[in-house]
Amino acid sequence: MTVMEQRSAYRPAPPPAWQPRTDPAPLLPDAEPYRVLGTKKAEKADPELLRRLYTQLVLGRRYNVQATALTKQGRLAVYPSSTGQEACEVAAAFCLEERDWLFPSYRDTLAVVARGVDPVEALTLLRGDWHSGYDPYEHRVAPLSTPLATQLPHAVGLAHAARLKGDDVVALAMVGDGGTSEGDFHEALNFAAVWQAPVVFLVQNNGFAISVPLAKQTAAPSLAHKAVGYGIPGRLVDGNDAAAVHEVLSDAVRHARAGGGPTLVEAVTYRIDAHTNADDATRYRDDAEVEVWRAHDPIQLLERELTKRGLLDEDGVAAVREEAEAMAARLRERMNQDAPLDPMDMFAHVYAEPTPQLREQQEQLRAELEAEAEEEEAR
Amino acid sequence: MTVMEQRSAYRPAPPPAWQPRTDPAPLLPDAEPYRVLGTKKAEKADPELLRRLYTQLVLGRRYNVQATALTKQGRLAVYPSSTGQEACEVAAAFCLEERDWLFPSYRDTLAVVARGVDPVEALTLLRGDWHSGYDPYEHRVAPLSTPLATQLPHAVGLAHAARLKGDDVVALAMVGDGGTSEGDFHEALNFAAVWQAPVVFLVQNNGFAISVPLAKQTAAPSLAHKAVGYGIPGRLVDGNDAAAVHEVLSDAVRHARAGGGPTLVEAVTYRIDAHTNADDATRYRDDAEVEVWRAHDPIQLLERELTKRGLLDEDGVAAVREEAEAMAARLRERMNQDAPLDPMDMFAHVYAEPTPQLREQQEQLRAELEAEAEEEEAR
Amino acid sequence: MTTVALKPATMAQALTRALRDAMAADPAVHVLGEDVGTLGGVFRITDGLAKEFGDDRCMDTPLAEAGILGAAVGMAMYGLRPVVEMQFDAFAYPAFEQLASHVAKMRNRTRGKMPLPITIRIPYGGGIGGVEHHSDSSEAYYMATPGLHVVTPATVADAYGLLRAAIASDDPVVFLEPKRLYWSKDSWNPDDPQPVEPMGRAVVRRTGTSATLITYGPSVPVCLEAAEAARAEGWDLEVVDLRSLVPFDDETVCASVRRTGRAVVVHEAGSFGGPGGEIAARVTERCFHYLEAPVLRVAGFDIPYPPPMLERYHLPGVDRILDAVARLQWEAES
Amino acid sequence: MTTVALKPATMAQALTRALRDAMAADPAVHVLGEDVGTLGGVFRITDGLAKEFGDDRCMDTPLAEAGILGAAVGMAMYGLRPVVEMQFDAFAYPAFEQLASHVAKMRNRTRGKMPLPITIRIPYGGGIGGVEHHSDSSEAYYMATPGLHVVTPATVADAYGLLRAAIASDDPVVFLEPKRLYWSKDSWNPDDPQPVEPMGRAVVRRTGTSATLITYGPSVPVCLEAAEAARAEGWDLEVVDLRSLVPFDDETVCASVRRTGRAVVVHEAGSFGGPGGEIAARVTERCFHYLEAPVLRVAGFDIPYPPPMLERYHLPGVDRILDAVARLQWEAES
Ligand SMILES: Cc1ncc(C[n+]2csc(CCOP(=O)(O)OP(=O)(O)O)c2C)c(N)n1
Ligand SMILES: Cc1ncc(C[n+]2csc(CCOP(=O)(O)OP(=O)(O)O)c2C)c(N)n1
Ligand SMILES: [Mg+2]
Ligand SMILES: [Mg+2]
Repeated sequence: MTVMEQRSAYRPAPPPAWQPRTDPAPLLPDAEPYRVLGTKKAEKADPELLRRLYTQLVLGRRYNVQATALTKQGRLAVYPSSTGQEACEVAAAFCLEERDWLFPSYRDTLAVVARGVDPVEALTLLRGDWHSGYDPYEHRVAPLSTPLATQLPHAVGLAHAARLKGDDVVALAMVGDGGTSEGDFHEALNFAAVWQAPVVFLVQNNGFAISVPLAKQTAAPSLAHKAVGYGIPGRLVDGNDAAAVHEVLSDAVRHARAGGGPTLVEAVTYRIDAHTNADDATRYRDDAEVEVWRAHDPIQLLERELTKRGLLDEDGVAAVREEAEAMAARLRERMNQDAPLDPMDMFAHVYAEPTPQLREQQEQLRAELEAEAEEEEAR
Repeated sequence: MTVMEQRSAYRPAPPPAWQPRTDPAPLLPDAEPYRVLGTKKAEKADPELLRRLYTQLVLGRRYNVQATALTKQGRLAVYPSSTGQEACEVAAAFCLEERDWLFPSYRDTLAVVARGVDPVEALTLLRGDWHSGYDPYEHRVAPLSTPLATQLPHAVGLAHAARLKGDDVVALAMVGDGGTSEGDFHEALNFAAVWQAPVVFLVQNNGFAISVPLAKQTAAPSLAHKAVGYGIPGRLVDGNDAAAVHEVLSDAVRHARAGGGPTLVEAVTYRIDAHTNADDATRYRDDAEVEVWRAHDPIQLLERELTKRGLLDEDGVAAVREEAEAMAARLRERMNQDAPLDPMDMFAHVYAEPTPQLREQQEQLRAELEAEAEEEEAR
Repeated sequence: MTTVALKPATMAQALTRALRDAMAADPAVHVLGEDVGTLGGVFRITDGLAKEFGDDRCMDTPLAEAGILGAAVGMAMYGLRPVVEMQFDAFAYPAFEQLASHVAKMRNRTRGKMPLPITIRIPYGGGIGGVEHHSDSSEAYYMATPGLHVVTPATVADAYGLLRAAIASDDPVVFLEPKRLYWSKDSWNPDDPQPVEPMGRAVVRRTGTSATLITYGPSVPVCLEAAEAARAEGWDLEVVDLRSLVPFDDETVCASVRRTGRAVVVHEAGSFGGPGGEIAARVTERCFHYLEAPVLRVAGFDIPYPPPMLERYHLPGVDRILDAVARLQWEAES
Repeated sequence: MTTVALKPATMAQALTRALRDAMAADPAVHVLGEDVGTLGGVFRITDGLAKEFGDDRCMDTPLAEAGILGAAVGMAMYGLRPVVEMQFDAFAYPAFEQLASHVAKMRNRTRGKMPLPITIRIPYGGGIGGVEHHSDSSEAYYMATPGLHVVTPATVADAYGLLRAAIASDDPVVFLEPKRLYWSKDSWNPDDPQPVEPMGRAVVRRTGTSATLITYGPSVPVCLEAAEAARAEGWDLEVVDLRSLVPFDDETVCASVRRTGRAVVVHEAGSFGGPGGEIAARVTERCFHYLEAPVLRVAGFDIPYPPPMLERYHLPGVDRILDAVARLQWEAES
């Protein structure tokens, strides 16, 4: 049976014999975001996993801080920090197998790095030396997508293609609360559902799309409630609870891999920093609100749990911090080196072979640069 | 308070204090399409309304048949028949007040005519003498929209504008099951929900988008289940039950007018004819399926009810049929006259004032036509 | 040598054959779009493919053009060669964001690591009595988007050959099908059809000495007809069929114009901001001192495509082309 | 007569002022877009409007460009005059379908019964170090879409004047804001700012006799600078600022080219299929016998807009303009 045939060829019976195709009840999210840390469930969580998550959260936070600092030094054109959202970022990378694919949005550098991409290559877009710095095939990470939600259909197509080829590959695609309003979000979820493609959609609801609060973005009970409209399960999770996000995403990945189709996961979190270093968040929100969320910090939540379970002590904390500082120092050092730049790259990759027109333009620029160099020399 | 302020400035409380904004339960559609005819509820239905619906259904069917015949005579470029869907078409027009607006899709000529638009002017697009034949402001009917779902955001904008101006105007927008897959559907419903705009979205689920059956279009329990993802009510109705469609739509219009915001209505129906006269439906569906639906014919359902309640007898049926024949004869006669054509119209309405460039082109064409006419004369 | 058996065939048949051959040759080729499966497409170009290769190779999709093209991007990322059908020209617009921001840019974005071998078939242009949104000539949009190839056949053999070449290309190709030529017949050798390689080469369809008509797609037969009619006026017109708008074959075009010294660009798309401006400008840049007259343009008017009953006034026809040829300042010669 | 009090102001300030004055003058004017309310837009062009006129007059919308423009269509149908902000050039692409199939066509579709007085403000072009999708020059797309006006200011006074005229127009206007000129200052009379009427007129920014630079938007200051630099080479260049791409002011442009006999078109948008082709072609059609050399083009390369660190190699600068001027076949003169 082909994949398309696997879906029963449903047509509505005439209304007198109407039956809904799918039972909507199991598709609806829980009334509350799922949590693990601070609950009984945490006691059963794998200590090794928790420690790994913790380390990566701390590294991630430090990376955010370092990258933001690099914008001030002019070493990055712009940086959208994910401080406060590290649990989502890290879990999104950790829930996947090697062969799986990650489709990050422009804010998800941390997830990209957590998946194994070189931390400097991951910053290429934001440094501005090229549009994307890493080979997407090396770690199976699509380029950071700036146009919001447009990468979601890519994830669906890739997952479907993998399934057609017989590979048990899952794609995880990340999008913000604001991005859920785009038509591409809708089309992607619908395609995924109809094709039963192995995709997990992770919405990081961080409360804002730049300055626009969620209440002006949607009137839905939750973003996870959108799932039922596609006939797929919607899950709501505390996005600052790394163990919970990891569990929910891992379940969704397993479900997808087993042929169960896509899942929509809404992680409720908060953007602690401004939209980017260029943004002034005081124009649209109170510090008091930020403080409330600071008290629900993903690192602290996990640290508390680990400490309580005796899996982490002061030395452990210090060791992780040290590792983070070392990472930041390396990043700083490498980013302080000028990116190698070749203007001829502009023409090299537009097509498999430059068109005659591009060759002409390339020659024009080459001549200009040579003339410039000669002039410099003459001076 | 401004409209935007009226929506409480919701932001998710930190997950420990999470609360869904809206209770999803009342937004979910019933498990079965709502029906009136053939049930106890029919006994309470207004006889006058039922008779008016019946007449219009019969007229509508006859109009479909006549228009399809006109394509064979080359009098129409193309005609997408709504035979089998007349209950939806007519109810969509009848549920509105004079001051309300209708946003039809390309298949909805019947709704346009039922709202009072001249039956010939309603066919301009399909005859091909111009793109739209009626003044949209005369009966508050937007032009038939060919690009699917693109008219839905228009309905939202118009309804919102009316509300901002303090007018209690409702917009009803029509779309097919296929159209619900488009991004514009999603964006329109979301905008309407966030703005609490007085819009009713009527999806005619007629089982197909040209050749593509619903099962390849969506995996949702029903299309009405999409509503909850926007935080608005979804209603499922038997689209061949004119009384039921009229009631559900009228409720939604009332709800919208009272400031309750938008509703998504899915009417379950069936496209009895091919997609258009140019389509060959035998390529993708069995006659047997069509027969099942013929047995659930909207005209018959209503006729049975009216007869049972003694509101219609053989003479009554004959009288309505006669009215329909007279209408068809008038339509035939008027459509057999050539549409008045002026090629200069091509330049007249592109801008408020033709640009100098258009004036030049217009003069060019005028000269060509004059030369042609002279040549003809010379011969 | 075998004798070549030429048979009459329609462009539609050649396109279907090209898809079939491509799918048979390479399991990575997948066709997707609205109604391409069971129905075989509204123009029946994909007729029989789902039956022969299965629903997964020729897929009916949900009705959402951005979703279709976006999914094709993902499929191409995973090594497939998607061939997307957009049902009509204007219905490709909802996919514009995917086209401009991803399809055209992914190779460049990733320094060549992630090429997207996607073919986007778009039936385009007028002349079939379609109602609004069914007759647009939207090539100007695609030409102005670096990263895309833009090709369009005018003959049955080219329809086959260009489509095979497009599908074989490692770059995205916007493949514009002149829908009013779908049922045009000409002689073709279906037993040994050949891809057109390389894409990007124009062809002289008719040699002449007085002036060059530069054209493509649906306007090629019109220009050939005009060239015939022009003989009565004493003009011997050369007709160049561009076939590929991107890349542009300056060499063939300029060689012709340098020979004839005069040129008219002919296309259905609107004049202002249309392909003709680019073509006239680049020919003038390269052949200025060979030109006896400015390069003129015969194009659609700068209006939304007119309704069926008026389209004959809009479409560039033989008379309008000959009027333009007459304005090529012949008096200067004598 | 009162003395005109000229003050320095930025283009951003003039745009904000134009919006404010338009909103104060006509309650039908509504501003909508992403972040235009509380934040005042990412470029702060709508700063203070929500506060002064309320959230219903200056609305933050959900994040969906087709929805924004589509809703604006509906608002215009009901008698409002929506002013839409697209956050960046490339983020207008998701709204392309609404723009091409409805905004541009509704008046024509309804024989003038349903005009759509919508202004679509789009910050466009590069030069501000933006990452991909933040620096596109997409005017070619809009020029090729009949039914739209396309205007773009290059001075502070024009920014005010054109925006007032655009909002007052009963037709849809694509209002392209050269984002790297937002903070450019020049002298302006804020006490009596005037709309530019009629839209559609170019203006000679600098008179000269040797050749004409035809340009618009962000390239106007570059051309003025080039004209200054050209004096050292003995060239006295005229600079025409088009201001309006649609309609196109053939009169002013051709009068200039007829005077100077030579022309270069300068813009940031890509060359192939870009505005320059149209401009060069129409100037050549109209001024052929006045031209000493072909009309040349200095434009962006035909590549996806490059990353911040490379954009200086891409953007047409003074040297590249002077190189083109030098290629205008001056030897023929002597
Ligand atoms: C299609 C598109 N429109 C607009 C933008 C400009 N923009 C960049 S980020 C942003 C807000 C995104 O909000 P959200 O989706 O919630 O993600 P977050 O920034 O919170 O991570 C906007 C409007 C864009 N990048 N893409
Ligand atoms: C944006 C867009 N894409 C494609 C088409 C071509 N098309 C016309 S009708 C149709 C099927 C519509 O199906 P549905 O929405 O269910 O409406 P129905 O025809 O059943 O009334 C398609 C694909 C179109 N009109 N608009
Ligand atoms: Mg957000
Ligand atoms: Mg349908």
